[in-house]
Amino acid sequence: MIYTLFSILVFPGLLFLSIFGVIAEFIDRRLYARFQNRMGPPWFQPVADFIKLLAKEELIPEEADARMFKILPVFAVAAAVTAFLYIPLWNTASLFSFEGDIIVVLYLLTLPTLTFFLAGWYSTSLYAMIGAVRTLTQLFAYEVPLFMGILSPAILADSWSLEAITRFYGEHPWYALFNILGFAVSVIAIQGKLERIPFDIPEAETEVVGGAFTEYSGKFLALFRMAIDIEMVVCAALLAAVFLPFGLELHPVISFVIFIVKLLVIIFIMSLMRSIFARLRIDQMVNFCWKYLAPAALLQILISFILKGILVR
Amino acid sequence: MGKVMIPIGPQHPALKEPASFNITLDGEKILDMIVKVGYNHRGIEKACEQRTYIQDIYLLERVCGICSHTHSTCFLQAVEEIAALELPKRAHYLRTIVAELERVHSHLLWLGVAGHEVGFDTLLMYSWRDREIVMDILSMLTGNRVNYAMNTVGGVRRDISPDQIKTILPLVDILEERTKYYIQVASEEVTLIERLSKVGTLSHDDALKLGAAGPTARASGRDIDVRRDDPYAAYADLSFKVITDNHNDVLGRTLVRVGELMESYKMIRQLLKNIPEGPIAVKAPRKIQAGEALSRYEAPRGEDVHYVKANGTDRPERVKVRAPTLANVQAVAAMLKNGYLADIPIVVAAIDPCFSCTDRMMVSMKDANSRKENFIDWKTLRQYSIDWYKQNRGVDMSKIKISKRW
Amino acid sequence: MSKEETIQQELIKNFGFLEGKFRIPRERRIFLDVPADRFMDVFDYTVKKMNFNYLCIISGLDEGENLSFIYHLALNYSIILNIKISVPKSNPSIKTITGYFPSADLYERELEDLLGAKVEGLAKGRRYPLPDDWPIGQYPLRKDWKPQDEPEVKQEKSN
Amino acid sequence: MIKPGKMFAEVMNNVFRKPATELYPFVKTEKPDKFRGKLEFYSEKCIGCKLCMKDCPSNAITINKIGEKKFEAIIDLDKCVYCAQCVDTCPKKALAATKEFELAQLVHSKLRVTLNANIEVKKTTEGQA
Repeated sequence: MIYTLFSILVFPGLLFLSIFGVIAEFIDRRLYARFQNRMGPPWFQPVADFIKLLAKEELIPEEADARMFKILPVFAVAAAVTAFLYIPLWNTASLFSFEGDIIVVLYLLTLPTLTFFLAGWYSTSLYAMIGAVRTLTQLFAYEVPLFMGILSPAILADSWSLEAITRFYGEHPWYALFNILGFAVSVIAIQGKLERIPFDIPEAETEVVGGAFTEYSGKFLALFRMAIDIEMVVCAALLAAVFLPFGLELHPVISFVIFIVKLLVIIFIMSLMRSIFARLRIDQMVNFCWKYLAPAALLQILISFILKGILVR
Repeated sequence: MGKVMIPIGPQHPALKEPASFNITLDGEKILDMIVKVGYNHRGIEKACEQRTYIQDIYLLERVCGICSHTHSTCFLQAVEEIAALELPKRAHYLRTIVAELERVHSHLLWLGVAGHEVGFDTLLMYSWRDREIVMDILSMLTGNRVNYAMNTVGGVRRDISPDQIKTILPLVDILEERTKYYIQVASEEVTLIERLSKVGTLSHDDALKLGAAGPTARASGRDIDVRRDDPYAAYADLSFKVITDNHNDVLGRTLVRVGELMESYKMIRQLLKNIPEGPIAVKAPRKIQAGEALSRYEAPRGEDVHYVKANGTDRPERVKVRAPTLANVQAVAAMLKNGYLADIPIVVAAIDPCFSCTDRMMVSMKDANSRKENFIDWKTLRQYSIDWYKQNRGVDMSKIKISKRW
Repeated sequence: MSKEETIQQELIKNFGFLEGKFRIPRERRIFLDVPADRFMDVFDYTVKKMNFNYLCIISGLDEGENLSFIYHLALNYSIILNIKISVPKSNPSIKTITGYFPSADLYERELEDLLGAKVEGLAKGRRYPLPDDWPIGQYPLRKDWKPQDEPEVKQEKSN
Repeated sequence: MIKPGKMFAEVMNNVFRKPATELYPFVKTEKPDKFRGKLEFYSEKCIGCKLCMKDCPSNAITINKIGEKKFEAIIDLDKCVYCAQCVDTCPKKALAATKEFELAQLVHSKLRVTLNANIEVKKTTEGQA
C-alpha cells in the first residue's frame, strides 16, 4: 500500500510530474527561443511564473459559479496525473494495467480539455465564452484522428493494454517502423490537444485575449498552467510508450535515461512545429483535420490490418 | 451562440494603438462593425499654432513614432515653398536617403507585426532582427534610431561622410538578401498564405471610392504613388518601379510592401552613388512671409498631406495634418464585411494603422458645460462611468463588483 | 500652355465668375476661391466631368469673422485643385460631399467638432475626434479658444 | 509552388548559432558618435543671449545670470526631448550633447539638473554638424 501511495504521490506521480512538467516547459520555451535566434528565458522562469501567480490575488466574477470556478483547475490537474499512472515509462510494466487501459488513458487526457471548456463557460465573460466554444469545436476536429492514430499500433499488437503493446513491440521492434504514419498523425493531433501554435486558436492572444482562461488569475490560473505542462509531459510519454518502444528491458537506470531522451525528442518535435507554422483559423483547422488527418489515420489502420493478417498468422 | 456584439479595443493586444471596433458576430462570422477612432488625439494642430516653425519641426516629428521623418519633411516642404527657399541639391538627396531608410525600417516592422497577428512569431523575430541593420544605419547617419531630428528649415542638420557611404552599401546588400528570403516565405509558407489570402478583400473601385492610399490601394490594383506622380525632394531624378498587385487582399498588401522594400534598396544605392557635393542647408529667415502651401509625401503607409498657412510672423497660422491612416481606416469596415473574427487583427494590421498620426486632440476630464476642472476620486469616477454607460449604451455595469475591498 | 492652365481655361469657360480667382504658385498646384453658394455645381463639375477622382482632405480655417474650408482634390493623383469657400461664423453651414466621396464623412465630422461648422446631410453619428462628454459649444481650433494649461505635475515632497 | 514549413531550414541552422539578443543591463551597446544624450554646458562661452531658450521645443532649458558675465543653465531632463536644437542654435557653441542616456531618477526633483558655471573645458567639442 505504501509503495503504491508513494508511487502515486511522489515518484512517477504528482511530484515527479510537476517537476518534469516545469522542466519540459523550460526546455520548450528555451528551444522555441533558440529557433527564433533569441536568448530565451533563464532556467527558473517557469517556476518564477508559478510562484508569482500563486502570490497574485484571484478575482472571481460575481455572475460566475464560484464553486465550479474553483474546482475546475483541480479536475484538470487530477485527470492529467491519473492518466500518467497507466503509461509504462521505462520498463514494460506500468503501475496499474488492465485490458483496455489505453482507452482509459485517452479519455483521461480528454478531461482537461473539457475542463477548459467548462472554465470558459462558467466565467460568463464574452471572450471566455468564445474561447470555450472554440475549444470544443477544436476538440471534435482533432479527437478522431488522434484516437485512430494511437489505436493503430494496438491493432497490430492485438491487445488493448499498454503493457501488452509495449511488450509486443519490445519483442520485435522492427514492427514499430510500420507505425510512422500513425506517429506523424498523433504528433499533429497532440498539438491540437495541447493547444499549441498551428492549433492554439482557443487562446489566441491576438484575437480572443486569454480564451477560456480570460477571467482566471492567481492560483487557479497557476493550476491550469500546471495542468497544461503536465498534460504535455503525459502526452509525450504516451507517444513514446506507444510509438517508440525500444530500450525497455535494459538496466533500469539506462532505460530511465532512454525514456527521458525519448521525451526530449518528442518535445523537440513539438516546439519545432510550434516555430515554423502560423496559427490557423478555426474553420481551416477543422477542414485540415477532416481532409488530411483523418484519412491518413484511416490509411494507418488499414496498414495495421493488412500487416496483422500477414505477420501475426 | 446567436448574435453577439463584442468590443475589440480601445486597448487590445492585437492593436498597437487605441482604436475601438464594435463588431456584431454571428458565431465566428462578422455581420457588422463600427470603427471608432479619436482616442489618441493630442491637439497637435492647435499646439502648432502656438509654437515657432523650428519648434514645430520637433512637435510634428512626434505625431507618429515610426514615420517621424515623414511629417517633418512634409511640413518643411510646405514652409520652404511659402518662404520660396531654394534648397541645395545635397539636402534633397540626404532627405530622400533618410526617407527611404525609414520606409525600409517601417515595412520590416510591419512584416513582423503581420506575422505576430497570425500567430507566426518566428517571422516577427527574424524580420525584427534584420530590421536592426537599418536602425543601426539610421542611428549612424542621424544619431537616433527613431526620432531623427534630421531636418531644419532650409535643409538638413547632419552630413554624410564618404566612409559612411562605404559602410552602408554592404549592409544594404545583406538587407536585400534577407528580403528576398522573406518574399519566398510570404509566397510559399502554406499556413501563412492560408491566413493571408482572400482575407480583407478590397476591390479596385472600392479602393477608389473610399479613397484608400499607399500599399493598401496599390494592392487593389490602383497604380498611384506620390513619389512618381507628384515628385518631391530628389525623387524626380531617381528611377524606380511602383509595385502594384491585384490580389485585392492582405496577401497582396504583403507582397506590395515586400516588393517596395526591394525598390527602396535600389533607390538607396542610386542616391548614395550620385549624391552631389555642396552645402547641406541654406540660411532660413525666422519669420516666414504670408502665404499658403499644400505638400504631399509618400509615407510608408500611404499619402501624407500637410496644409500650412503662414501669416508673416514666426508662428504658422494653421497647420493641417492628414495622416495616411485616416484615408485607410474608412476601408477597414468595407474589408471586414463577412470576414471571420480571427481575421480582424490581421486585416486591421494590414493597413498598418498609425492612430497616433490620425488623432491630434488632448482629452481631459472636465465638467460638462463649465470650464472648471475637477479631480474626482475613484469611487465617483466609477459611479460616473456606470451612469454614463447606463444612459448612453443601455448597459448596467454596476453588477460587476470588482472585489470587496473598494 | 501647361496642364494647369488648360484646367484653368476649361473652368473659366464653364463658370465665368471664376475669372481672376485662380492662383498657380507652382506646378501641379492650383488655388481657387469660389463663392459659397455656387460651390456645389463647381465641385460637381470638377469631380464628375474633369475626373478629379481623389479627395485628399478638407482643411478648415478660422479667418476672424468667417470660417473657410479648402477642398483638396487630385486629378489622377498628381495635380491638386484647392477649392476654397468662406462662410460667415454666424451661420457656418455647408453641404456634405459624402455623396461623391464616402470617406469625407470623417473629415466633415472633424470640421463639425473642431471648428463648429454645420454640415447639412451628414449622417447622425459618433463625434470625431472629441470624446462624447466634451462640453457643447467649445470649438478648440477657433482662434478665440484658449486651452486651459494642465496643472504642473505637483512635485511630491522629496524624502 | 507551395511548401509547408518553409522556414524549417532557417530555423534549424539557427538553433546552434549564437542568439542575436544581448542581456542589456550587463552588456552595454556602444552609441553612435552623433548620438544626442544629456547636454553639456560651457559657461565661459555663454553670453546669455537666451536664443536656446526661445528655440527649445519643450522649453526645458533656462539660462540664469549668476554674476558678472557668468551664467548657469538649468535643464529639465524629463521635459527635454534631446533634439539638440539648442546646440545648433547657440551662436557661441556653449552647449554640446554627450552620449549619456541612462538618466532615470527615482525622485522627480533630481531631474532638474543645474549645469553651473565652473565646468572647465575638458575635451574640445568638435562641431555637431
